[in-house]
Amino acid sequence: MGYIEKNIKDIREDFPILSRPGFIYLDSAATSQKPFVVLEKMDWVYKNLNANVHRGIYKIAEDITEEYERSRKEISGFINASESEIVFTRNTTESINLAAYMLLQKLKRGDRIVTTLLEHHSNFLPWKKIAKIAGLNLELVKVTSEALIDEEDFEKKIENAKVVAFTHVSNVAGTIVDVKRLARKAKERGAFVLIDGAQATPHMKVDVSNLAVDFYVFSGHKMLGPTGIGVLYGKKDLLEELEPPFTGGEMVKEVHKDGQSWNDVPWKFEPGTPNYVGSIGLAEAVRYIKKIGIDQIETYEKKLSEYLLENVGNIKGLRYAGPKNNRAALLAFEIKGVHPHDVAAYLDMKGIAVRSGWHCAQPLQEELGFSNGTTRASLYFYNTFSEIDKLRTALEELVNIV
Amino acid sequence: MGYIEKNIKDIREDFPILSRPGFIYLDSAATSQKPFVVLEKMDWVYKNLNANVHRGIYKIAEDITEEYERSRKEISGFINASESEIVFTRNTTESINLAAYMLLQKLKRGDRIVTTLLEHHSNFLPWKKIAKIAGLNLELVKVTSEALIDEEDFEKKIENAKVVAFTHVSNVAGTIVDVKRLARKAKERGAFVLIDGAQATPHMKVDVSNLAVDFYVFSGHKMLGPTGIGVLYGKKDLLEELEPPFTGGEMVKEVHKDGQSWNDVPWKFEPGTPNYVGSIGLAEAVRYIKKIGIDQIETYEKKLSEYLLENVGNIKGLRYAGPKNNRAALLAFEIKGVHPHDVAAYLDMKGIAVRSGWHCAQPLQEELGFSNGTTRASLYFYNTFSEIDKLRTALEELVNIV
Amino acid sequence: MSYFFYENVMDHYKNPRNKGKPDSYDTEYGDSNPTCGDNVKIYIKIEANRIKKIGFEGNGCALSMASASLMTEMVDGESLDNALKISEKDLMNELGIKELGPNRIKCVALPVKVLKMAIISYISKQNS
Amino acid sequence: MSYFFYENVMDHYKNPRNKGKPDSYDTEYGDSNPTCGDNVKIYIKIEANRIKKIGFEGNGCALSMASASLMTEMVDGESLDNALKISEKDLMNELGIKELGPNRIKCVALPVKVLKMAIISYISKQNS
Ligand SMILES: Cc1ncc(COP(=O)(O)O)c(C=O)c1O
Ligand SMILES: Cc1ncc(COP(=O)(O)O)c(C=O)c1O
Repeated sequence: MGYIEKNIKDIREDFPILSRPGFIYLDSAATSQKPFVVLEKMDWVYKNLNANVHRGIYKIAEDITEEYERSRKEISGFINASESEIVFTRNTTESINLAAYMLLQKLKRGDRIVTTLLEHHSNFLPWKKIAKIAGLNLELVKVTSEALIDEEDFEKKIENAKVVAFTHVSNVAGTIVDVKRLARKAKERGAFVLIDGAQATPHMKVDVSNLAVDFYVFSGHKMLGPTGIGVLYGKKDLLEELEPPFTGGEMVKEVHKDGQSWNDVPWKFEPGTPNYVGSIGLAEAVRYIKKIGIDQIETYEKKLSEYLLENVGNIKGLRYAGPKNNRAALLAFEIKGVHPHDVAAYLDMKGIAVRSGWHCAQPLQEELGFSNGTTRASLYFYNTFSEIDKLRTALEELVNIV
Repeated sequence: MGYIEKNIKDIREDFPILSRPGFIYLDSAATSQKPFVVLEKMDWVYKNLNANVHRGIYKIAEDITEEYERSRKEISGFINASESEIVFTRNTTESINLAAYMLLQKLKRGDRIVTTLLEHHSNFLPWKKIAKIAGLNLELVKVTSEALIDEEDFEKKIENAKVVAFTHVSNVAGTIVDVKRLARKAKERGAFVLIDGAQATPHMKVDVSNLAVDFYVFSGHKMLGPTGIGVLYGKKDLLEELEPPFTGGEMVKEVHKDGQSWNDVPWKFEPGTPNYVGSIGLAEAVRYIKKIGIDQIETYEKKLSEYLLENVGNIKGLRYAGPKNNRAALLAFEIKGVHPHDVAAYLDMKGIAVRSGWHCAQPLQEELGFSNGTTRASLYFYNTFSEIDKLRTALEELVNIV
Repeated sequence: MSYFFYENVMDHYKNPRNKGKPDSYDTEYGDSNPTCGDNVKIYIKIEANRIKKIGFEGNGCALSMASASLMTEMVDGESLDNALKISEKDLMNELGIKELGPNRIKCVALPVKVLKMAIISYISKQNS
Repeated sequence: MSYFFYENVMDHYKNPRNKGKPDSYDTEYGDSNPTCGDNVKIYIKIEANRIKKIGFEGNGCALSMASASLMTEMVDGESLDNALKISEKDLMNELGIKELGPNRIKCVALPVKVLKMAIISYISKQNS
């Protein structure tokens, strides 16, 4: 038995909402719950240390600045980047948009951007947007019926591509992409590579120094952190070279009527008062994850994932999206004859919180033949095997009713 | 005696940090302190209602969505807008950048944008940026030696301008601009008008329905709200017409491989998981302000402002920026022979928190002849006359030392 | 109790009335619900400012489909003025649902919205 | 106690050493501190890999100006290798300051950074 299995009761007690009787939260791919330590940290900062960062000379302004930059350090360490490579954003979506606008200066009419059919809307629409702005061509790599990236098609499409963007883990199919290998291929073709890590960083060790990527993006709220904080990791040289699409206070050294000099990276990309309390909260979340151990989380969730597939994946009339193994601990499925929303509504009645619909990945679901979307149960390390049992029981009841 | 004077002791007790012995916070123009109710509300939401908004069918997902949209309603009511006109952003700076990129589709090479020398960098650099992108001409309206907008120059420059952007209240000079009159003039010339309300909404009644503006922007953190939440008010018709610069999940109705339809306003402009807890926190801040009464705040701060000018503005060797009357409750100044940072460092030693430097308005300060920047004391309704006395005493001591 | 078992809902869901596109119609309107992707399209044949025939197409959860089906039944034969007065609340009453969360209420609101848009676009075409 | 009254700081601030641009120099470098707008520019004349003459220009708070002044005194005549070893800590020790917040420490760090960049740019020009 691993660390989490042994301590699951204590771990669950760290999360206020999980103690609610009869409540089973299976929607962590949408957003995670938050441990007390994260909430307490933010509350403490507001009560004791609140001042605007960066420009104050008085005591609490200095302390909050230090705490803010320490949070950047904590988060950079978590993915093995350097502090100057961590740009704070609102969420994954903003990170991708920002990277796309930053890359515009490197792209010219007719250049090719490649993403895949596996993507969340947030890793598709921004590329489409800049393609339209600058007259670029956007192509989508196909996926197999198991929602794996079609590698033959990938090889073909990345040839001469200027930007290649894909997800680390699919939020619908649970596919875990071999980012190390595929990013290397794209990089070898000379493309800028962006990886959407929204569903990866909460669940597995990510080491950007070991990946051939220019950008790696993720959201704080999916990994025990507060809302309103996301990360854009960018390679230092590239960040230094690229122009900031958004400008304003805090990101400049000097401003005159007819000239200015940008601040150093990463601040150059953070105009205006940052969500410093959000960053500090996310750093606390990272510390909590490190205390549990990201390897422990990965191991435990692997078991959860297998158990989920074995016990829910085989319910009569149920069809799920994605591969048969090596998947994230989530299952998006449809049940014959019942609309996905009705499945979710039924489960809600049983106290089980799941999500239903397109999960912001409509093209993928349409491709896989889920024409009404799916219902999705997604787990985190605070979930248990017995919660999966309860999900199964409820679904079987439902199947018997309809 | 007004409501605030009568209840100042109780009011101060609502703010955790203000009870610290010997601590005087005079940096509210940078960021305000937060009352308990705002912190408690956010904590409560995380502990009891945390789920991703908009797409969940289960109970807490519905509740949080309702709470989130109620927060939009609260905030829209505060400035007398309609809910669909309130776009949540990170801060004022992001609001302005977003508006600038949104307006790009309406502008063509050679068009004129007008802003003023009174502006915070955040209402100058984004316009400069889009001017560069699209080959537009950016012009700055002059200011008088008292840091009032030079109306003659204003009239001249807004002629044929396509965009006119200016501040409601200056964060350095304390100038309160007659937005109603000037916006009307710009609007009559057919320009799109944006007002930077970062220093206005915390302190005075703003009624956008009564102003000839297309956009009005402000930050939550300066008005008792949390970090990471800002507002872009935009006229509904215009929001409906303009394209979203940033795209992704949550802001679309349908997405297919080769087409999509945007969501309705305002959601069209809010890609990705929003900072919903931040919005809810800001709504709680607005409720608190309404409880005190924004008119009460305005009246009380007027007295503070006059007292500040009379007691600090006349210290020997001190020169301040801005007008002699009708000013916001802040004072940016230099003291002969002492660098502004050294003034701030000295005051810090005395427990008084003020800011020093450029206050993100370097062109204005250079124009006014403050070649090293200034030290700024800025007040909010939780400050007192006796705190101003202490500031005066400390500054006089300093003047006698050097 | 969830709406899931309301008899009316399941009845209309499993046996929708007025489903399909009529052979001829004077106005049509379709929209979808971003929250869940439910979509509804409505076709109306109008005579003397009365709904002569109404049909719907659509795809969605039991609640939205049942609402659309029930609504077509309720407005069939009505004057346009009366049809414009129908509300989510009326449908919920008829279906026997007391309360719905904000996301679910959109499932009921969608057909109502689509109906109104179809009628309004007809009226404004007449007037111009 | 704030650094404000440290005698050394005020001495160097009021009577800066090596202030001004020398008549001739082999390398120069300037930078500013976005936190406060302090700026420092350093000019160095070099002979046989030793600092023969050093001058600074700048504008800023007492702390940054005193640090720049003191630093030029400390490295004057030193080998480039030795000059590259100077740190914020050394300046703080010499000024008699025990501790500084992160924003204030940048005031001391700025001249150190500028010095190093000036030397490094000289060395890399020599090597190329
Ligand atoms: C007048 C004015 N505009 C804009 C801003 C920028 O606000 P934020 O940093 O919250 O984006 C400020 C805050 O310093 C301000 O005072
Ligand atoms: C794979 C993936 N990418 C991007 C996102 C968008 O994240 P956010 O809404 O935090 O911007 C999500 C979250 O739903 C996701 O699962």
